[in-house]
Amino acid sequence: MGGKKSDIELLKGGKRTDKRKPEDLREIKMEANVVPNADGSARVQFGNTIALAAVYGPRALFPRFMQEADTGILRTRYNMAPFSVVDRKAPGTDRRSTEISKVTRLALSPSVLLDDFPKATVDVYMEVIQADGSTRVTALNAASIALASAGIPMRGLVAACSCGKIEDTLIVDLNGLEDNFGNADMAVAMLPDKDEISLLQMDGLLTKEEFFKLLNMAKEKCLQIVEQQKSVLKKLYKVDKEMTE
Amino acid sequence: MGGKKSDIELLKGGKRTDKRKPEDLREIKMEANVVPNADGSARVQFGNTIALAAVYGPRALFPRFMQEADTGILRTRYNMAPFSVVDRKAPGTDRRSTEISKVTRLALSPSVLLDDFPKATVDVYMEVIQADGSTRVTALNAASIALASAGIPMRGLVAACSCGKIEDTLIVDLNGLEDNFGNADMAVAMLPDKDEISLLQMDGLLTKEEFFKLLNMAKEKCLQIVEQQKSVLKKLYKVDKEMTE
Amino acid sequence: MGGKKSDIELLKGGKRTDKRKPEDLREIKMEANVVPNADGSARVQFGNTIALAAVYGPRALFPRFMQEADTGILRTRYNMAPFSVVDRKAPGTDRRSTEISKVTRLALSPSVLLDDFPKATVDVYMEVIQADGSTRVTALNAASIALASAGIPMRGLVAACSCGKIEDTLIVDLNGLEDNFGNADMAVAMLPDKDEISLLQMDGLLTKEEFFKLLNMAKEKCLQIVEQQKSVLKKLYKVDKEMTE
Amino acid sequence: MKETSYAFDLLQKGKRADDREFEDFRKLELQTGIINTAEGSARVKLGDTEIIAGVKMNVGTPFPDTPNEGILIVNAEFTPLASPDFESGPPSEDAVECARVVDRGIRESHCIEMEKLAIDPEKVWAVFVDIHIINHGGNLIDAAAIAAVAALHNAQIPKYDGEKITRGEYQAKLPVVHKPVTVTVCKLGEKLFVDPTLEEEQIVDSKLSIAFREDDYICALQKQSAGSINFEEIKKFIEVAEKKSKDLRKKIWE
Amino acid sequence: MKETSYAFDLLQKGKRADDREFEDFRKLELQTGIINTAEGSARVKLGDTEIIAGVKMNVGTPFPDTPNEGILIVNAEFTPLASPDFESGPPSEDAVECARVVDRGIRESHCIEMEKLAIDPEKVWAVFVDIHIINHGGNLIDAAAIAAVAALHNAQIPKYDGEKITRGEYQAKLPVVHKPVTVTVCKLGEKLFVDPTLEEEQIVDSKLSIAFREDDYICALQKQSAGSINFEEIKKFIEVAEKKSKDLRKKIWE
Amino acid sequence: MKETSYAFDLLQKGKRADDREFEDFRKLELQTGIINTAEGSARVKLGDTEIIAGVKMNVGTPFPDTPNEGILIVNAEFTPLASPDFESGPPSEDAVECARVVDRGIRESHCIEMEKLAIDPEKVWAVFVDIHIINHGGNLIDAAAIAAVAALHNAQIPKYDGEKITRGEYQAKLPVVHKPVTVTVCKLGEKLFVDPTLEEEQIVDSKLSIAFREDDYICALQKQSAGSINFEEIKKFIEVAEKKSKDLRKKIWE
Repeated sequence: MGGKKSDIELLKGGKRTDKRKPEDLREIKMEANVVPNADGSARVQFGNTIALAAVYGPRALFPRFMQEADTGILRTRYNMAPFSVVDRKAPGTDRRSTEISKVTRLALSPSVLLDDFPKATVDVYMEVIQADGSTRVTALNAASIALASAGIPMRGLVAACSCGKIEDTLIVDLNGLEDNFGNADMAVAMLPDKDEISLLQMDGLLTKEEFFKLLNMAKEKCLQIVEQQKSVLKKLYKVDKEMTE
Repeated sequence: MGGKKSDIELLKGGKRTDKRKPEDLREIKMEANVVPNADGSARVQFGNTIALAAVYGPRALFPRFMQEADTGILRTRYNMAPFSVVDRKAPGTDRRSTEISKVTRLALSPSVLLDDFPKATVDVYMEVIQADGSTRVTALNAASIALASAGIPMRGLVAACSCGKIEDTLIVDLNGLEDNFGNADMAVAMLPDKDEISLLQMDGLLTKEEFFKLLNMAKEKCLQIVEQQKSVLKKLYKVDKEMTE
Repeated sequence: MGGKKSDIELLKGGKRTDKRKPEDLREIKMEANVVPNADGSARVQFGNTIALAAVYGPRALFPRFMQEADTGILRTRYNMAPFSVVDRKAPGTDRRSTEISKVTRLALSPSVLLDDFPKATVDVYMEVIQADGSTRVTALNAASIALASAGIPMRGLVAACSCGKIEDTLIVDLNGLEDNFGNADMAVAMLPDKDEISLLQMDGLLTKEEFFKLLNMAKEKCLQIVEQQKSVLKKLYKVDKEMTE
Repeated sequence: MKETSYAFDLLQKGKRADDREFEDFRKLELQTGIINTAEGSARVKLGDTEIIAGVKMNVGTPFPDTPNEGILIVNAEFTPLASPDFESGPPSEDAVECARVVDRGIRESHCIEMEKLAIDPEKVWAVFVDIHIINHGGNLIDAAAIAAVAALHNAQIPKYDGEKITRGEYQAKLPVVHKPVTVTVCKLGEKLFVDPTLEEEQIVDSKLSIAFREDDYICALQKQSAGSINFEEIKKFIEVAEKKSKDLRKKIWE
Repeated sequence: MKETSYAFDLLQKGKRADDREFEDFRKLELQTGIINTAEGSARVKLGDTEIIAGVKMNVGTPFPDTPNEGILIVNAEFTPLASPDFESGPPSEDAVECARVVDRGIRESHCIEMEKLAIDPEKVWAVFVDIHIINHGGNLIDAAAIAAVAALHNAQIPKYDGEKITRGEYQAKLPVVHKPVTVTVCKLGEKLFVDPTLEEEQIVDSKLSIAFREDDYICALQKQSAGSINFEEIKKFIEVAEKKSKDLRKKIWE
Repeated sequence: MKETSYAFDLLQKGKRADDREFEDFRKLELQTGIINTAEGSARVKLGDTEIIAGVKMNVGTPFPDTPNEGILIVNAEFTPLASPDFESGPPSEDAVECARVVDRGIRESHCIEMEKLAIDPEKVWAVFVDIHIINHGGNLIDAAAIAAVAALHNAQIPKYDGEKITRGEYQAKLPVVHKPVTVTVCKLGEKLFVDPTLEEEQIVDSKLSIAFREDDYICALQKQSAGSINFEEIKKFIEVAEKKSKDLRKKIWE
């Protein structure tokens, strides 16, 4: 996240650096079952940001002292490939990925129903392989499809979107430049079917009015994104059905 | 510990850098029950050196293979806050703190009676939050009060004091300058009630005569320090009694 | 391993930097039972390269989840002393030692019979204390003697030898200069009694013909080396016998 | 477990174990300048929670993407002294999150004038804020944020002659110009409340930390805890946080 | 366990679960230039195995023993996403071995003209090759080597003015002049076969990875797996590997 | 366990399992110059205990608080080869203590003339002493201290032309001027004894390591083991240690 000063003009004649209007999402591509080994998986692309997610589980959790007697637990890992960023990232966990692993776990938690899996774990692994802003929300969108495609019982899908402010203009789906040099950026995840917010992070400077406007913009986009997630899952279901028939 | 050369005059007209005479302790403050979460705790200040200690236990020890079948064990951790020293200390364990964690454990071991707590651990955590020499002995004095206030059965309190040599003068209770630029420094811990030494470390150059003189000076001060520890504990006991009455 | 360019003349009048002919081994010294604490141990020296190996086990393996129910397992650790190389090596595991620990384990595996030791481990520790090329094969030769002297059931001894190419000449038993500045180096381990290859690593550039020639040269030397290993073990057996008589 | 908790039952009935109102903070004690080895420091006691923050300054190299600005590094140590649930070892997920949320409140509010910390094209001041938990009695993030910002306001820049720092002597106040305050609002059932105790914290449905600047700008937000927040409820969270941040700011700086 | 495996029974009968011939590779898909944040990249799919390799370049200091050459660093991440057997944390023994075997194939074949990567006496280009496993379907080393070499062939040197790199702009192709290909040959009983699936890999007696250059030089060898290889059999391993490396090279570069 | 030990029973009766007197060291063998890759080295065998110490030298930057002095770094590796109780991984508490006690004996005795290791205002020699345990047969600290000091006395400064070190060629002896010797005195019941075997070490009540310089100065002290020492007994510990340090010094250097 950002807020650095720069000579970069983020808005030119009402258009963003990638020619979008403020309220436009980038092109979104979604695909399920991209990691054959996993119980469920997905690949989601927002413009030039690409994230993969794979779900393993429910499976027995070791060592035993980490098990919960009356429910399964959810674990998440968010990671960026060294080549996914312009300045190579050293492999391994850093403070940013530690925090994102936590907040994405909390963002997915309200959606999964793990009471039927005592002592088990459901593991969600997210890998960003190309980053151009909005990586955590892209990863979350992939994770949610992966969980559903793994057949994990869910209260609803999680859809996520970033939003923010550049030169006093409110925008959605920040690209890398906007993330680095904008005045505020915010990550929102929802269970659109329940009207619940499960992730909310912001940094930058926003008035309350701007904040609520942004939140509404993000909500609108999440409603759009969840439809695309559902259509991917429906197609998958159809394929499965065809294969079993 | 020290022995570096310097232009600093450690003694001027028989007075030390902080105006003390060679045989003077700095002002000592002691307070018990400063960490509400702990089973026992204390804060001890020797001049500008401040250490906290907290005791948790006896409590079950995991993983199991670390348990002793016929006795409880004592564990200690000595740590310095990053801001406790003039040049910021990187967080985390270093070789010095590893060694001090060990010698302070050995210094407290003769005082605690853990036979009645098989498979359990008593954990002593020491944090130096402001350092001006003599940090390990200050931490030990706090740890001993913390153990007693936690109700751990003890053969006696442990009192500790540093001593050393500056420009051929023998002194007690070294401050940071004396620690860094003196000719010898020594850390002594005792069970004054038993006339037993439980910690003894020295580095620098001392004749045997100087060593024995210093040891006697340290003993005398430990006898003084233990009285102050006891009075803190007595007050505590009185407070407890009043509260239950 | 190497292949760096240099002004160093590795061959002068058909003689190598240490006056050997291409097909000559350096002086080899072998000694068993050099680490009294171990169940078996050995010290092997090829010229200026010195390696120690110690075997502990079969012994119970913890934590339990690492145990194999129907067989014992073999573990290996290859390490270099900080002072064993001309430019001090920082203590601790690096990528090179991680890889060599693995390939030496695979090299010894075909020789040991651990089916009679379910849930147990046999641990082989190799320490290079002076390095002048060919350290992994020297360590392997020591490890094999150590395993035999520990009484571990074996299908045969493992003998190992390096070979390579300098200025188009094929050589055996590379020293440090040849390792660093030669055109190819190869490590070979065999069970000479079974005509089996258990370690084979090469880097550099070799034609197929050169490769097979080198492999034959290495084999011939391994047959020689294994005799020396056997004679060390025989002596040991004799000593043991004498001691019990 | 949640259902049988005393705190849970009370909160459901509209009460708190310590008789506070839902929008009351516990007693706040703040002392600054308490660590003489630090360039700035503060101790915060908030009920049973006690935190010390220390500021240290070194001369360092600027980051390539901010060549004319100082460097801010916020670190939190959840020492095992402070709670039976804290462990020795590398910073836990919670400690990392705490440090990063406090960091963002400071950074995004432009609390420190970072450009004034440039020394020459190759050197800038690096400001280390170390948060040391002494006792964990709940609501660590709010207390840590107060301690950190107060320590910064207390901090001075050491004397530096272009070659070396003279510790213990100072050349100027650290240029700190804003007063961000973070308030974490908790929800249990229909109830919103602030400044949770350790026991309350374990039973909340959801938590949202919001940092406000003195000019009413929101400068950081972080949802914590596993529960979700209904879309419509957010407004109430923000309102409560804004009001309480003003109260706290008054207490701290007036 | 081995004895009851389906793949084992089949291989003993001279068949493979996916009906391939013993010397057939699975379907190979190769795409290059797929990561726009990297200076070079490639994705390899080999049956169910999927690997992405990315090349990044930085300016660094030469190693003292090679003052006039660039630096090559090969790293492999066996991310837990790719297999239930991979774990988070520092690189496993297998990941380290994979990276080092791929490294040697590149380095020893003189694939990159390292002398051309010297900038001035104190600066050289450092070439990072990062291998990221997406799905582990067996035969990682062969697939990783293809991905790494293809990514290098795809790579460009960023624009550099002696002081800073302009990312996204390039001054030249990375000087890559050779085409090493690694083939891992497996043995089970008397049978030799290539490109093992995950299931086959778990039952092989022995494995030998051999890297060939386009001029038939062997540039790296690595025996893997715990079983030994009879002295006389090596010849067959080499022949199969050489033949298959030529086939693969054709597929990749023609 | 202690009460049923054979060594315990013997010591109580005034005997030792290997028939030594209480103030006898086991057979000491010392060889120097045994590692040709090191600038100095020594092997010590003390009964079953075997230790190798190696000295390596590099050019480094002086510490800010000692700008005109070389740097001394002492490190000990308790390799798992040497004992079934040693484990792989980062240095254990005991290894750290051993290194630090040996370090203090060398540093505080002013054994090395550190000022002579300054090269120019920005460069000094860094002296690395690495202690490698080959077999742990008890009394590691005394044996390690002998090995370390002997390796230093054996060490030479490599040739250095202001830019690079020529390994294998030397410009001078390392300036080592003192001969500190460390003796660890053990107590069991009323008995004091020295040079404990591994078995004896496990049953002692207390241990005190004392380093003496050849001019009878005490230069380091370290109480080890969990038991305490009666105030009045210290005198005896010191006397025994002084006497034995003289004996050892004679054996080593005469």
